[in-house]
Amino acid sequence: MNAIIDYFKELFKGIKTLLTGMKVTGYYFVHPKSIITQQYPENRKTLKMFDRFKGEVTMPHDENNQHKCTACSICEINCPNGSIEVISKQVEKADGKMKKELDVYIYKLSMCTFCGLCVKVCPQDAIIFSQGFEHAVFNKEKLIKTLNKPGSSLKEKVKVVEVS
Amino acid sequence: MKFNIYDLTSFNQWIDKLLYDNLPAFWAMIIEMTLIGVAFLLFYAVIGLFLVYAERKVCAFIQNRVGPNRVGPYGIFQTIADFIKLLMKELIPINKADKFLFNLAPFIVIIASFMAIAAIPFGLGLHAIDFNIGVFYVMAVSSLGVIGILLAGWSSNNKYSLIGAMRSGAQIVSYELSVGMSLVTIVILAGSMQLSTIVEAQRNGWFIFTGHVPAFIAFLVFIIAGTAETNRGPFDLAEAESELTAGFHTEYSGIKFAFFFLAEYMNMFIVASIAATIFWGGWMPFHLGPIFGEWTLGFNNVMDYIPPFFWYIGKTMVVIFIMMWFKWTFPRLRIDQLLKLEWKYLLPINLFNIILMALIVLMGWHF
Amino acid sequence: MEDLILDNNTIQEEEYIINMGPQHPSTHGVLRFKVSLQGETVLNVQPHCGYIHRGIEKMCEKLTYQQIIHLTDRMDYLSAHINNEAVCLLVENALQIEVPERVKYIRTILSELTRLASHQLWWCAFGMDLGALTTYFYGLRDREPILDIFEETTGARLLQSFNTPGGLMNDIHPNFIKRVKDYIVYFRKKLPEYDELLTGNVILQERTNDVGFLTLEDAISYGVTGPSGRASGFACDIRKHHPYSAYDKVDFKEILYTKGDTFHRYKARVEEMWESLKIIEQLIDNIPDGDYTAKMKPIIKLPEGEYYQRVEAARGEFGVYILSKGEKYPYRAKFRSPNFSNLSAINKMAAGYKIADLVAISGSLDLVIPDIDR
Amino acid sequence: MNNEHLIEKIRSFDSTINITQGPQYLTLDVAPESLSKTAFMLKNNPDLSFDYLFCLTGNDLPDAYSVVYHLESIKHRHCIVLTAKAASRENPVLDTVSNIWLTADFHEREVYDLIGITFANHPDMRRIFLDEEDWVGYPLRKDYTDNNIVSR
Repeated sequence: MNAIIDYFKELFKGIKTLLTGMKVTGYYFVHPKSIITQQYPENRKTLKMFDRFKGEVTMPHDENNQHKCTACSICEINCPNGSIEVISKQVEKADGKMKKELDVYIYKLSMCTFCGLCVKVCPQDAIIFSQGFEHAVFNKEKLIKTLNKPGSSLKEKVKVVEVS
Repeated sequence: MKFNIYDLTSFNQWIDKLLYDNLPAFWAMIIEMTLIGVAFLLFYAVIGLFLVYAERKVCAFIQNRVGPNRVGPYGIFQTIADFIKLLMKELIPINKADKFLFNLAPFIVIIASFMAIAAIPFGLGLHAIDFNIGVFYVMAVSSLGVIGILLAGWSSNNKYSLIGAMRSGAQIVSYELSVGMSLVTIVILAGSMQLSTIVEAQRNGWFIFTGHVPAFIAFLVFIIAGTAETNRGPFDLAEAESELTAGFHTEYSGIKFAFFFLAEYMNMFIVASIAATIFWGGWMPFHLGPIFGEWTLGFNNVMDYIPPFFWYIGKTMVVIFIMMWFKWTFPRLRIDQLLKLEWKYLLPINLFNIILMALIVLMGWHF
Repeated sequence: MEDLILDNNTIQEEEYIINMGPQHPSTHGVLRFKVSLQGETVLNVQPHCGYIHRGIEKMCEKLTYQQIIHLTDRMDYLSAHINNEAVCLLVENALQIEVPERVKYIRTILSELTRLASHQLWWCAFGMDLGALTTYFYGLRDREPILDIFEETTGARLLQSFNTPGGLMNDIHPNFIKRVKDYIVYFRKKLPEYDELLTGNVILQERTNDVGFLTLEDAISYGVTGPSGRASGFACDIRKHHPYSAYDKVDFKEILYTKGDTFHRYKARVEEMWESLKIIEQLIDNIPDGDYTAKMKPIIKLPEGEYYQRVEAARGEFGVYILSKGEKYPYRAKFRSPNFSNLSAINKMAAGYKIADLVAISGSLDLVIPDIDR
Repeated sequence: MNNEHLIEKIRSFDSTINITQGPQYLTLDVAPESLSKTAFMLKNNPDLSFDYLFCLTGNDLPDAYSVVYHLESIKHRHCIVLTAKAASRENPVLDTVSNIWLTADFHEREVYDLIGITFANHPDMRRIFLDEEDWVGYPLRKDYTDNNIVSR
């Protein structure tokens, strides 16, 4: 007799656990407000990334098309993947002195692992992370970016750090 | 018989008479068959597309998602887009497969479901074949699909497919018993195997109410066994994507895969239709029996204004929703547990239930 | 790939060999199991790994200690923060730098959030392995706020690289404490739902109970650590037995079971989520003021010698071994990844059970393939 | 058990063993021929019972290939490091400990794969990560070269 009671006990216990599970899914079925999907391309205007989000490395330029990079290439040394390449040039200044200046700042987004070391070590805060995250392009070459804008120059009154 | 505004019988008879009067009997028959065939094909396609869409939406809402919402308003054309995609996809030939059986398998699966749908009464006068062994026929035909699944698994020459097919075979052979037994319970109550008679017998209350306890048990067993027979979750061992990648249809692509896919949904529809017809009165509107008193007459008349076809579809959709709800809630069973559920629980309960029902019918304890 | 060609002499007549993976839904990545079957019963499982071997240990020999950290993210990507911490702790211990208390607290909170997120993802994936597809979305839904917390403070959702030797990259975001507190309240409400939906479910009970036993002796001998080991009674919680960061200041229970079957590995993880919540609750209100990093030289050179640091990652014990010759690059870096050892026990657990159980067992081990291959 | 007791205990079994105190753990230098014996003793002695091998590392040291075993006792909660240097540089061979600690099975295969130390009596001495047939050389050796290696 006990076996029969156990049989039914097991059966009803099983059914009860199944119904408990169905209660949870049923609850969400009738509560469409709990949907958390973000309608991505539509919400582009309102979608705001967090300030610290590491989207890609950029070099901010001010209104005079001037940046802060002194071409010290500390970022290049610190990058674990070799995704930064700083090419400098010697420019003759008005007072006749030769001075190192940034020629091209190449940033290979395709190789970047967003570890943040370059931004952290930059003594001039010349590079920052921007919040853009839509990196998809049709051509791999487009992921190799030049960060300094054409014709840009070094911002004055920035102490130049020489690295041997 | 009472006049019913939605009765299509006279319309059908008019077409029949028109054809036979104007054409030789042979051609009239051919045209009639073609007409019915085309109607079923259209119905089949529409229901298939709708069910895929419904499943995606239901599972999306259960899972806190929106579901398809890009193609058309609320994504209603999503399944059509999917279907076009499947049509255009390459049919990948399998080198070491048994070509003939490999190509035959999807057709067997889809024809089996096609044959079953023919015997289902959709409404008053919307009934293609009204066998006197309707229940028996539907059961027999709907279980033919397993042959297709076995063939698909075997002929693919893929180890996953073979395991999936074997599982499916074991599963359908066992659960066929429960499906049959639970229907037999109601056949005892109805006293007929003819689907039209069964529906008519529920004019004064659906069997699930008039047959009370045993009918309810039979309904539960039928839903569980029916879900198992359609290879749907939690009984989707034949596909079991986390174990067997895609089971028996691993090697199928394009439209052949679509056939399996469509057949699965149609089988679900058929099982739901049978459940609705046998237990919930099919197209029969919700009627209260005379035991509730005189006022029920008015209530019944109001109910009669809803066309029978909508009653039928509504009931079927409710059953389908329950089956979807199962699938999106439960984990999958293991093969031995699947068989244990059948042989240890469903079958003994079912046998006991038949005796109970026989007793109730004998003593007249039903409503 | 000689083993793809089956040698008829070595195979028993009744054996049926199938390859699970490298592309298979239940291996959670590119791992291959060579499974010998008899009917549906598993006779033998042979894991084949290395499909995404990237040579991280070799790469480390050419990178400075700061740069190594971002590679440890890419091993067990689900416990990225904890892996970072291991390298940082090793460097700090080797140089005998005392990091500020604030850093220790923040590291511990972030570690526990990482563990929580990892166990949530495991819960989703385990449900998927067993065929309960809805769990996946509920787990991910609850994991999302944690990733948002990470993103706000560390700037990345998954591979944070937030630790540096001596401290952190940045101070915590002003919203951090409030968000974490809100999240604890939220998740305490959602976690019972996990039990209702899956834990109590009779099908899950049947699928996982008495399946895939691992005895205590085997667990220790195979080095199966983390929740998987603790389900067998192996007291291997590094947080408890070799405390680091702020773990000596918090009160939590080491979840130990003795049965060692799949269900108890499941249960251990679910219970660990509660413990993680408890740890975070104890710390979040008491973060001391102070600096977010200790003073470090820009170029770190470890004194000559061998160093080892153990931490408790989400899947078990994560260890870093560094052999330094006094240069700024390590001479040899070795990572003891928990999954590699856990994987080695799979044959012991799965042999004799059904193929569906193999999926459940490998799911209950919570394998992360990049961590195995490194 | 503190370190002095450990040293005493180990010395009582093998007085020739070279024990040094590292920055973290006691380090035992074992001759390759007595590795298997020592390991067995460390595992099975009830006072030591080093039953948990938590890390096994192969090193390419300038003078020899060596293997480092990190051991812990779950019962006593003490740790120890065992190192063994393979005798020959051309054909480095060490005894397996996979019969003592089962986890060594995979870890030794990894060492064989990446450093190239062969473990005698290992049940399944195959490469674990790299391709058995067409991978030439052992990547973690210092003299390993490959066309695919790029330097920054």
